[in-house]
Amino acid sequence: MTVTDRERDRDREAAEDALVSVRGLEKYYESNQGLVDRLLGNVRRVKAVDGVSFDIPAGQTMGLVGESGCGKTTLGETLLKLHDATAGEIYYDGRPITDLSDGQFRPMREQMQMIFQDPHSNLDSRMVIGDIITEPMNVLDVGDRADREARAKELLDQVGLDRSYYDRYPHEFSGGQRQRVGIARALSVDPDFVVCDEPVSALDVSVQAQILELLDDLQDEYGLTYLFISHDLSVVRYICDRLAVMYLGKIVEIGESEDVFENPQHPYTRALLSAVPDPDPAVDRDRIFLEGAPPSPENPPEGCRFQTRCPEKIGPVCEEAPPEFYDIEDGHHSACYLHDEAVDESRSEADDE
Amino acid sequence: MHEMGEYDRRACLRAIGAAGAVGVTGIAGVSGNGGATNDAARATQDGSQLSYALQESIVAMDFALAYDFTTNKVTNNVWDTLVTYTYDDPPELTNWLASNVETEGDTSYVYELRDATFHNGEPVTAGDVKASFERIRNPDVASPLSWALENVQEGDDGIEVVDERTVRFNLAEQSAVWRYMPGFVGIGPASAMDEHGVDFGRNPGTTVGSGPFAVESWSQGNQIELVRHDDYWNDDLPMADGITFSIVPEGSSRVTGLSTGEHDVVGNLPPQQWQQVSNMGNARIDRGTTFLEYKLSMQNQREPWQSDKQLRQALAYATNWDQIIENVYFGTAVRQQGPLPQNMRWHNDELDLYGHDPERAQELYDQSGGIDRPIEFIATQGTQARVAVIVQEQWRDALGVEVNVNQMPYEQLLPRIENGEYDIQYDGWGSDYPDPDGQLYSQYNSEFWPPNNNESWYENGEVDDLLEQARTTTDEAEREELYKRIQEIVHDDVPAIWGVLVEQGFGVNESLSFPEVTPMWYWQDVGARVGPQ
Amino acid sequence: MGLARYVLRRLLLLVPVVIGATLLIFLMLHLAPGDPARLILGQRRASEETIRNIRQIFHLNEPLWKQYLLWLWDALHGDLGRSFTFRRPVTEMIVERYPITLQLALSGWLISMAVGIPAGIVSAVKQYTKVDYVTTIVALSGVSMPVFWQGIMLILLFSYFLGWFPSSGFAVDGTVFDRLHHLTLPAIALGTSITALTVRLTRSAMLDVLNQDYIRTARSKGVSEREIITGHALQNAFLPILTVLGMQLGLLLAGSVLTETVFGIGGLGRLLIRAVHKFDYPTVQGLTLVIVTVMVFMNLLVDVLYTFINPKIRYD
Amino acid sequence: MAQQTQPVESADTDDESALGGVLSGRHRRILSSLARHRGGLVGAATLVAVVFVAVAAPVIAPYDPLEQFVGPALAGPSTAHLLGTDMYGRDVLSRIVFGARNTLLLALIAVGISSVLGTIIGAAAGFYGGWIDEALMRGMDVVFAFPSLILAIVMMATFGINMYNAAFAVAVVFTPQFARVIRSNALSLREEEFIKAARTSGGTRRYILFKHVIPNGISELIVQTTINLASAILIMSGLNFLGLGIQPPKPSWGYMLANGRSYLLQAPWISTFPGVAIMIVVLAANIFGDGLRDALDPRNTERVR
Repeated sequence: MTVTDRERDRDREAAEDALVSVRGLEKYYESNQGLVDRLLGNVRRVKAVDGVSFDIPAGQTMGLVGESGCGKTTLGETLLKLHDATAGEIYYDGRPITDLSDGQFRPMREQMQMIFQDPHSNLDSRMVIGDIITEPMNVLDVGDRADREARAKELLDQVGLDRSYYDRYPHEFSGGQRQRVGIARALSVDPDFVVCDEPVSALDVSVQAQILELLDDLQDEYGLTYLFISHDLSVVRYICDRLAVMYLGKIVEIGESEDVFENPQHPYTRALLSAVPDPDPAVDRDRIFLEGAPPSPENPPEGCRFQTRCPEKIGPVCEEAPPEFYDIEDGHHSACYLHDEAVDESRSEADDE
Repeated sequence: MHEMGEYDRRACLRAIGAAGAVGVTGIAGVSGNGGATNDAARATQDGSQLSYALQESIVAMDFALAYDFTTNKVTNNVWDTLVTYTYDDPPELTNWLASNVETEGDTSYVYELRDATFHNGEPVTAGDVKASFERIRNPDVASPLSWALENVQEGDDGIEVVDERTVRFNLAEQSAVWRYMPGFVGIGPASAMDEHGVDFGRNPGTTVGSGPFAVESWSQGNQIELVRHDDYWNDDLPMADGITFSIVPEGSSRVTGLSTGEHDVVGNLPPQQWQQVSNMGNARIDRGTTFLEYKLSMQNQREPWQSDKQLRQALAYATNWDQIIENVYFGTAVRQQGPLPQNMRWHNDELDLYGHDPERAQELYDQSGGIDRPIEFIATQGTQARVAVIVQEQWRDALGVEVNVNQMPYEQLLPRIENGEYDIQYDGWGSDYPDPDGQLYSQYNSEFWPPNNNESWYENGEVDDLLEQARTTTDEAEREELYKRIQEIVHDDVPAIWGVLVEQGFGVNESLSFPEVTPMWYWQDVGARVGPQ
Repeated sequence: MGLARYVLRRLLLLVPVVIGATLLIFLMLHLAPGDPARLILGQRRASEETIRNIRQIFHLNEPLWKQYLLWLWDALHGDLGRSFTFRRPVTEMIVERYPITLQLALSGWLISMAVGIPAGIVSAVKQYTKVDYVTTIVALSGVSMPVFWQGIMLILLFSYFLGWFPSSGFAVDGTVFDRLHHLTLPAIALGTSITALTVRLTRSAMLDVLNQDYIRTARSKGVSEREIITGHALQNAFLPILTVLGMQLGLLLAGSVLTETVFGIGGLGRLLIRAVHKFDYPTVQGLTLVIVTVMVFMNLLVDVLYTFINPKIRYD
Repeated sequence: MAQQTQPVESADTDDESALGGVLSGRHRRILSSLARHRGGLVGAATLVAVVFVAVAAPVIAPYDPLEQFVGPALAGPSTAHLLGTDMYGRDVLSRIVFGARNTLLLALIAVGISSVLGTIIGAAAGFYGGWIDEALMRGMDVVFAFPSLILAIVMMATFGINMYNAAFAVAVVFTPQFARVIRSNALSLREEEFIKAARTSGGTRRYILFKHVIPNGISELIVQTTINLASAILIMSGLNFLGLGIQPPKPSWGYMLANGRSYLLQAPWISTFPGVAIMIVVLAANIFGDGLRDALDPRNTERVR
């Protein structure tokens, strides 16, 4: 059995276990697709998601962190087929969904929903709360009119809003309240999997905690599986079972949440973690500062994507080819040549000299 | 013409001398000349440059393309014709560039040229005459006047150069009307026509003629400047040193220009403004009745018109032309007496005219099959539409007949007429020569249905035969009888309701003499005969 | 994308627009009822032969697509065909007349700028005062009058009653003074119809600048109001004023058609109207090609100038 | 680095609750600032008055607008005929009053068609993007490349001269303007999260287009409509002037103006008063449009007149 065969078997196994599985997912954008631009060669490719694989077991929460612009929102939206994947495969409950047409995928939307980031744009200001919450049920034709209204009011209760808000307009509510409406909308069709795209990043810290708690409660109650996207590690730690760290369209480190937090392996993860204010001010940690801005995803660096800013860059090896994942411990992987024994040895030899 | 006008470049330059004075002098000139009450005598000062306002730009400075009331105003001054018309009413055919015209047998006409020169100094020869007529026949030129030469034998022998000063036209068949045809064809030099080919007279700078004026400059759409032809054979003409034609589409602007002295002569005045001009004090209207007749043409190949003479007659009696003359023409038209204009020879005075008689109309209408649908009246905006609106009301009042006025531009009216898709329309026709043939042949001959000019789609075999006879015989007495008979039949058939003969009026500065406005005014060199009184 | 590449891209984008526009006009004209050959000859009788010749001369017996391609091919070589009515090359007539329309449009535009920019500045500086209010209303009244009606009223007042200006015409080869004298009324009529736009854009551009922090700082430092307006604000208001030019071009061209008709000026506009009325296809096609090309190129020029002056704008 | 979160948790409910919850916050804001915009109000009031005149024309007009010789022809203003009579002795005032109907109706038809066409084209282009956008907007560019009056002139000559074709020509000419406004609006909406939410809810493109994209472009549409209403009246009067007008005897201001031109020197009232009427309506629509535009501009919410 070759390595690839073994990997493929392992992938399939994992994919069968997991509710959501992603294999080698790529999403490229092309700008300026007009005829003239093609003639002039003005078409630009942005590699927003570039070969990402992971699994989310049912009932768990997978965190996805990274700086803004690293492709995490695109990844989340691609999972829900808001974008067509360029390459790779997405499995839902063992079933490949990448190539499904919009029509074929439509029934699955009852199981896969999304909660959005911006409380000011996530609700159509021209619709009343009730219409907003019942929209997925209306569109997907779930239940009759009375059922939908009853369900929406029940959800209002559950997300901590008054039932009387049903007939009111979004502008009458605060950001936190709107976010609750967004949650109610996502849950209205009783999904199993919800992508939470920075659901609290635009909220006050005090409100953030309430919403996170709500999400947690709802997960318990409905047995939900979350993909929780955030740029804020402190938020993620609270809610996630597993964690993936993303940089410029690629996952650089993935593992159990605790493992990643306690034992970060990738230099980028370490840098991110060092920036999180520690709840215990007595612990003195060395903060790692990253220089410069992330390179443009249009024109990512050769080799390891992080090499241009990496404080622990080894040398030319980092510029040659993108590093593979290296197993750190069970289920904890990091994509960095630091973990390659051969490279590491040659480096220590060099150090010794 | 102006003592010192902003419109006379040379005079202005002469007057101001120094360039630095342009602003001041100019302004002084303006305030001196401007105003509705300025001195009317200004135009006569040195008898030099006439200012003449046209309604629209001319088509070309080419006699072969000159076939409209505007273009001919200009080209008639630039090209002489072999024969022309006297300034009498009725006008008589008279020799012009030709000093003598003889007939040889039934079908040959020989023209002898007088001693005349072109603007470029070359003498006018028989070869030039042949070249000019051949230009009208040239398919590449596609002249709208080509019909005038239809009866000339085809090929090189049709027009023969007999000698330097003599040219012979050989006709295909005997004709009573050929003699008028040379009145439409200007004579230009063969050399210039050879040099410029199709573009002769179409671009500024390609024009050479034999008329009283030569073209000095021509900016299409704006201005045409003509200067006296010093070697002109007729010593009495032209009366002015030059004419500047400007194009002024707005009727009220033309009147304004006349009142301020900007223009000396103004053509195509809307009738409603004639009174205005007469009241201005510094100008007058010189007017005359033309052959230009207007009538309500019914589509006689359509029902119910085709088979219901009483209906057509009823509508004729229901129409009150006096009201139309008063309210549309403001008294600048006269009632036409039957199918032939009464100012043309051999008019039949014995016909019982269809006057305004609502009772008779009702009587006839009751006898007729009537009409159970609205009548479609197609009309262009302006005079036609105004007439249509009045007729609509008259017929509704008199007979309860409904008329739908369908207004459209000329270029959409044209295909409707060609296809006979209308019930009624108001069309005009003016003969190109002072002979009943010019009026009747094209309008009541069934071979001349649209796109030709029988716009009432009239068909009567007897009339067809009589028209042909009258055209091909040269016996005057016989022709008179034939035309009177034709008028009788057509009048009784009433394919159209004959309306008015319009008057042509020119606004003329009080200080100027202006020739008699005759029914042939559009083929005459009106500009050359304008001058100080 | 660099500036050169941006310009190249925009130029290439213009090609389908210009071709589309000519195709649109071509189809519209040729689908209209009526036989062009008859329209050329007018209503008078014409022999069958003459009609055949006319068809031949103007390619009217070719299939429609071939007529279009022939026309397009010739147009690429600068030959816009021959006018039906005037029987002259259309290119020649356009070359002859465009200076007239250009002078009219330019003087109208200058009047609008000369009146509109100061008015806009005053309006902005005196924001929400009576002055601002009255300026806006007056400017809007100008744009609300049909331009031809205004022309008629000007003729009535200044030519007929006062006799200050000629009622119509254009002194084609007159002196500068002659031409100005003839152009004054038409230019006022045309200029008034676009001044409101100038005022509005100048005003809002000035307001944007006047509300910037550095202007407030300058004010608080005691820099005089006059210096603020001339020194800072006006310079920065230049960009929006440039954009007006692009927006006004179409209005100027359309306004010229009406103005030339009222004042009897033989420019391109009146040529177009006459050609439309006489169904002179080659002239209408040629003129629209020229007008559309001028429009798109002027807009491109304005955009390029805009990006050139203001490097903050991205090229896409 | 993780960026600092901006606390934005604050209720943005408006103070003015008088308008109730029927209108969304944005529209309420627009209305209330419009209510404080004096010019906009005057414009709106004038328009309402003109609409009233048009509707109540039979009651207001002293004479039948079509009846000839209710007075002497070409008579100047008098107590019997406040604005004089025309060449057929018809009462000019009555014709102006009835003319409001045709003038407004035609302008509304023109702007109505163009706003519907433009909205659908613009929304589809902006929302679908890709080749649909490319094709639609290049088509709009073609139409937009013509000065509007000039395209309308050629269209009138082609399709025949009657008042409905005039309205249609103007509609076609205006469509690109609407399409552009709506497209840019749709483009920005495409990235709005509530649109994404509708998509994750399984909403088809068409559902989203009609349920979310178009309704959210309504305010921009209204401003554009008001301003184009003014232009439509002007363009149609221009067409009338150029002889590409309306059929008689139905009065419209543009036609009256153009028709009275030949009598300008002896009966200036025939042309002058319809011109004044056009100017008043167009001015009112322009001022109202300006007011709306100001009201829509978020920068102006605090400093309305």
